Amino acid sequence: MSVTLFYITAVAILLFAILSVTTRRILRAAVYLLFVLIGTAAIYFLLRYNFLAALQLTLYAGGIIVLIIFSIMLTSQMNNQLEKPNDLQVVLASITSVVGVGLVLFVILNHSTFITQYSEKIYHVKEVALSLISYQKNGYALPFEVISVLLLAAMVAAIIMAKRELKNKEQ
Amino acid sequence: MIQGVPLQHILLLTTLLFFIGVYGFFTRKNLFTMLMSVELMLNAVAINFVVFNAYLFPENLQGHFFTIFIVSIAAAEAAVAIAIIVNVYRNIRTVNAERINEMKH
Amino acid sequence: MENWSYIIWILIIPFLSFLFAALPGTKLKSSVSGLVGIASILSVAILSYITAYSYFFVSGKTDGVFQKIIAFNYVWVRFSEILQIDIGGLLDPISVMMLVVISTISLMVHIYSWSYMHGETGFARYYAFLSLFTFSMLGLVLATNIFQMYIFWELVGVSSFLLIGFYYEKPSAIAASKKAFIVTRFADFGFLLGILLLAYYTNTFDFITLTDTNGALITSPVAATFMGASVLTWAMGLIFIGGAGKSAMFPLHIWLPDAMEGPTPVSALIHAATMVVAGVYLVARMFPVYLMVAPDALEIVAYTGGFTALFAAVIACTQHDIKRILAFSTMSQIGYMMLALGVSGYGGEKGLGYMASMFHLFTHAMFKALLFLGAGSVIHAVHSNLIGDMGNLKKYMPITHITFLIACLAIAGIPPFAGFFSKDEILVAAFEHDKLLFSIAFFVAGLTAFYMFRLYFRVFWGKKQAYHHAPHESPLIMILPLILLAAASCLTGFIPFGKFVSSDGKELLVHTHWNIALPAIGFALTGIFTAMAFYRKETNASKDITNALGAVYKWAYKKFYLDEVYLFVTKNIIFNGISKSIAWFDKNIIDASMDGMALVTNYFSDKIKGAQSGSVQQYTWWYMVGSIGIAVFVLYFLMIR
Amino acid sequence: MDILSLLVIIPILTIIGIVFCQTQKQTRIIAAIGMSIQLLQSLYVVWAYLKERSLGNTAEMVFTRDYTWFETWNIHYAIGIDGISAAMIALTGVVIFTGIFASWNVKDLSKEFFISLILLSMGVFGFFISLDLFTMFLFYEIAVIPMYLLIGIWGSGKKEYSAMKLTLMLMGGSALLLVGLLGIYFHSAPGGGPLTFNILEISKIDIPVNVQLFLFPFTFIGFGVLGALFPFHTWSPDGHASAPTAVSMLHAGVLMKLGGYGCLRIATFLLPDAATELSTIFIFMTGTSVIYGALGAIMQTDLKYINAYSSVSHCGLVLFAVLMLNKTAFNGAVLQMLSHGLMTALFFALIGMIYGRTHTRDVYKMGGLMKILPFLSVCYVIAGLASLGLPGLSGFVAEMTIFVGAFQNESLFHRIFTILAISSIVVTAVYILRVVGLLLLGPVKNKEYLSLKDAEWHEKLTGVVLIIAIAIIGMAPLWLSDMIMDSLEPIMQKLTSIK
Repeated sequence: MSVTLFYITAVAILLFAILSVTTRRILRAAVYLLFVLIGTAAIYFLLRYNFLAALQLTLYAGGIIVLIIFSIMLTSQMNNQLEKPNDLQVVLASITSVVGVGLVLFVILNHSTFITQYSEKIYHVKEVALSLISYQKNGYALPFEVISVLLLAAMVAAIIMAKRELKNKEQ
Repeated sequence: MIQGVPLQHILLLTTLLFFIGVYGFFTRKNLFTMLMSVELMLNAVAINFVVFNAYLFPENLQGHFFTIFIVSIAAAEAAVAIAIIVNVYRNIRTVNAERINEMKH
Repeated sequence: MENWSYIIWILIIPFLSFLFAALPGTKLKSSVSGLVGIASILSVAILSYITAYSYFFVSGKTDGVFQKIIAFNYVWVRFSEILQIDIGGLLDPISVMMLVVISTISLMVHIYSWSYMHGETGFARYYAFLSLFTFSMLGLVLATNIFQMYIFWELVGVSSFLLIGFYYEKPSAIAASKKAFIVTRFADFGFLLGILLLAYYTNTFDFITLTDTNGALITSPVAATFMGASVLTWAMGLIFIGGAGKSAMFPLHIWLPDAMEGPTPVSALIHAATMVVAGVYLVARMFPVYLMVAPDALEIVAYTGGFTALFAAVIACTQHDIKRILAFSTMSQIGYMMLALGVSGYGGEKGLGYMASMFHLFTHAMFKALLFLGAGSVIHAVHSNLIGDMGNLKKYMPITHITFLIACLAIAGIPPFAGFFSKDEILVAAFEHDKLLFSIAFFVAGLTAFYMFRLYFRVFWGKKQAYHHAPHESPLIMILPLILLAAASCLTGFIPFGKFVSSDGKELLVHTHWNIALPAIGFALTGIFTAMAFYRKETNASKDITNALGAVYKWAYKKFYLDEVYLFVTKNIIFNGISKSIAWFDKNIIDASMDGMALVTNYFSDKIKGAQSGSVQQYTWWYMVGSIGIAVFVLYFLMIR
Repeated sequence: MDILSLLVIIPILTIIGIVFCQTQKQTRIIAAIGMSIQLLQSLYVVWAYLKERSLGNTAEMVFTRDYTWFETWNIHYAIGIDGISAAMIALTGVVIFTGIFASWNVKDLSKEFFISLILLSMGVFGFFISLDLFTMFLFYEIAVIPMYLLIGIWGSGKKEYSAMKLTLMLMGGSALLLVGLLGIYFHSAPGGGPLTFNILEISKIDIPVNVQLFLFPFTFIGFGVLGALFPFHTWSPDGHASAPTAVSMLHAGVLMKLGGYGCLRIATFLLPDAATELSTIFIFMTGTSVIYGALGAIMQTDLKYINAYSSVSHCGLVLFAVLMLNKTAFNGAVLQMLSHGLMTALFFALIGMIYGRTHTRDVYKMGGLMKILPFLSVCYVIAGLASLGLPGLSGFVAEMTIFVGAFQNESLFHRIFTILAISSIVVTAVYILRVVGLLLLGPVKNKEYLSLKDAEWHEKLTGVVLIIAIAIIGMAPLWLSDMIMDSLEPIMQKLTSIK
């Protein structure tokens, strides 16, 4: 069951990813990206990382995509056809990607022995959250704080940029 | 882990996803679509973290948290990036990456 | 032993006079500097006479031999522990004799110039240069070592340059001064090489050490040879090149005729009586070395002298410029002196040539200075140098005429005038040594008489000229030196010169050799009468001869085209050939290759700066390629391991 | 305060003084006062040096001081002088003093001009007193860098090009030099122990011959570029032609001497084996530059180009003499540096003054200046005569000492090049007389020039001071050559010890 589901999800992710980078309508690209993100969430579900999956859905699929779509609208480009990439760019990018893929696959396939372990354990939100704010062993309080500061900084940055814009307008 | 799916297959998926992102980043000219390609790459990496966690060290949560952080950073990054893009657009009325080359030699 | 230290004032006084005239520039009244110049040279002359008297008659001799006395000596610069240049004063018969000659002629010229140069704008400058010249020339003859001689050698060169170019607004004067300086400079290059070579093998510059007949150089000369000749022959030959340049020997004579662009008194002083004989003096100074160590070089001296004497005499017959005729005559006479030195031996009767050369130098200085000053007087009167513009001047300028005639007789070698005695000794010396040189000398004696009297008759007799304003006799202050020098030309021949100057310092008894003198006088008279026949009255005879000689005459008139050859070599080969091509090479090859380096750098930087395209995608692409490359690289090494 | 450091401090104080000036007049007065003190100070240094020697101090260097300023690499501010440096200091003092007066009328940015000029001189003074290779190099760079600004801002003609060319080539030279100096540094303690930059200490040890052979070309060419070594001389004509008067004076008069001094004091002194072995190659180069520069000068038409090529020839003679590796030639090299420094400074000063009046440097456009500008013309003639080696002026003593020294080498190769070098005296006479003839003598070509005024007081001062210095060296060279000769003893010992 989950095997089939996984492969379907995987194919869907790849398909939408390809569509997302090749479509020439920007809004569609955003929507395809949304599907990719949802697919990713699905994989997290399959792995039974429910909290993560939820996070992925709300923050990523819900937050970021909406932000992107809004700003696309803000720059009023919705109906514009995107420019075609020039051939040289396509060729170079494809070669790079193919070589990269080949390289990584080469490494993965040569690395024959992954010692996989099986665990039935399901991490609940509470566990995850406790671990996140714990400063014991396996606690992530410090990175958590750092990330919070980062987010704060990002927020401040975004506000300042917007504000400077206002100032410019006033002038 | 997902019973019956070998780790390699998931890695194959993420690899492909990553390089699709790379391809997109190189071929797109619109800053938004470039940003989306970056999101694709970020996702590929995030999946990798989770998968390694789930397959190799299920008792620990490192990969899990890494992904959480990646998601939050991605959010912050997207917010700042979009603020920049919008600003750029307001200043020079374009979001085409090729025309934004003020920093040229 | 007398105290000779006052000799230094002979050098200091003219130098101070030079500074006095030169430093204030135009601020000082020019007559003041002129008077100071004359006064200083007068005191130098008196000092010289005192020196000569006390050297020759009082204390110069020890055991019948004239000693070489170092009057004063200061170290000027040290090259190494062994080699150093001294500035000093060496007294020996020839240097004392030269002191007398220089100060006398210089005094005459100073006095003469007072009137001759009157009213010139550069009057003070003129006297300054004259003082500088006198100083340098006196320093040259007093030199205790060959390097000091070189120093003053250069200084006389430069004063000659300055005086030739005195009329600095006249292009021909500038060209002449440049030519004189550069040609002699070229000769000095040889001189310097010779000095260096000599000093390298002997470790001394000192004349006394070098010419000591019992000294190391002469008793055991260096055996080293170069290209078949001993190095000392080379050295002495090179030194002679210096002398030849200063003394206008063939083929370095080309500057002397042009040097006549200078004021006439200057020609009398520098280019007739004193500076041009410096080469003779140099050879005489080094004579024992030439004779005993480098006889080959001495042979060259003799033949160069002989050839120049003939060569210049032939040219002199064809010239039309009074000063140039005299210049060529000077060359010819100096050739005589060189010849005499070249045929001389050392000691006693064998040293006759040496004595004769010095004697001729002495008498020649007197009558040649007289000739030039006389010519100056004539030029002053008719305002032209060309003998075609003159004629019948005996009517207008009686004193100049008489003195000029005396000088002509003296140079032609007619007894009892001075030239006869010295020339006779030269002929005798040549006769004993080398018949070829003797016949040249003999022939030149006749030729000299011819061209001098050609000049004389054309100027003072000849056709009646229509002058713009009648020429008049020069003022007394110009006449006075003429009379004095004429007296000297008459009387100096009777000086028993051998008593004072001889190759080894011992007394040499001189007597006239009538068996050689009589034919010589006869030949000279022939020359005179030929000239008289041609030029006393205006006739066509001279023109007929000229036409008959045709090309030969033209050759001689054009000075055998040597000037043109030199001009070709300097202008076409050195200037336009070498120098221009070096300038081109420097600009287009060397500089261009330096610029080329810069251009190549620029080119690449221009290419590389394309990488800074401002395109994010390009940067990322390179980043990606780079990381893939690094990954491949690392993997490759991991695999190998 | 020791008297040597004062040589560096006075320029700094002068610069500080200039910073507070308001007008051009104040600026130049402060500069003139500062540099007058500097001149007196540098003459005092020579006097004090001679006195110290006469008191029996036989140390290799006198007035030495030593402060560490960068301990990690053992870099010291080590100073001291011997006869050679004392002579060079006096030269620099005279040239910078006259340089100030030659640029008396600089109007634009005069403050910055004088600051750069004095900074340059400060570098030169520092260079000559340093005993530490690194400090020396530091001062060297201080001297070179302001040159760029001075030419680029206050120059004339294609000044940007020239400034760039000059600076780049000199920088290229100093890059080579740095390799050489660091190479010496890293071999300065063969038996272990701390490495040192101190010249005196390095001179006591023997650097391995193969290392020397590697380092010598770097050091020699590095300094040689500054000394206009063929074929690295091409910055000189362009640079001099574009530079303002005082800069040409300082550059040709003093800065080019840094090259000769370095070749003698560092390349030859510290790397004697290599100097002996490689001398033939470099004799070829320097001998070429002597005759090449002289011949190149003949057909030039720009006064400054003529002089620049003549500098190539004369400075080539300095390096040529250094390579002859004997005491007389070394002595001649130092004398030639002094002599050329003074007379070329005089030349450039006069050219600047003439240019300032006629606004052209083309010899064919001028003529007959002797009549209009007698003072300048007479000075020019004197400079010319000094340049062509007239006895009684400095050039003669220097050249003769070099020639006598060079003649001590007996091999045919040395002889040929010595004779070539000597033949330059003829060529020099040719081009000097050509210029004098075209420029000063003859009829006045351009009637406009008839209204020109002769030298002003500050120009006269410049000319007179330099001529007096030239005449002193030319007429009484004994004290100077003895002073230099004494100081050459260590170099000679080092050289003879390896033979």
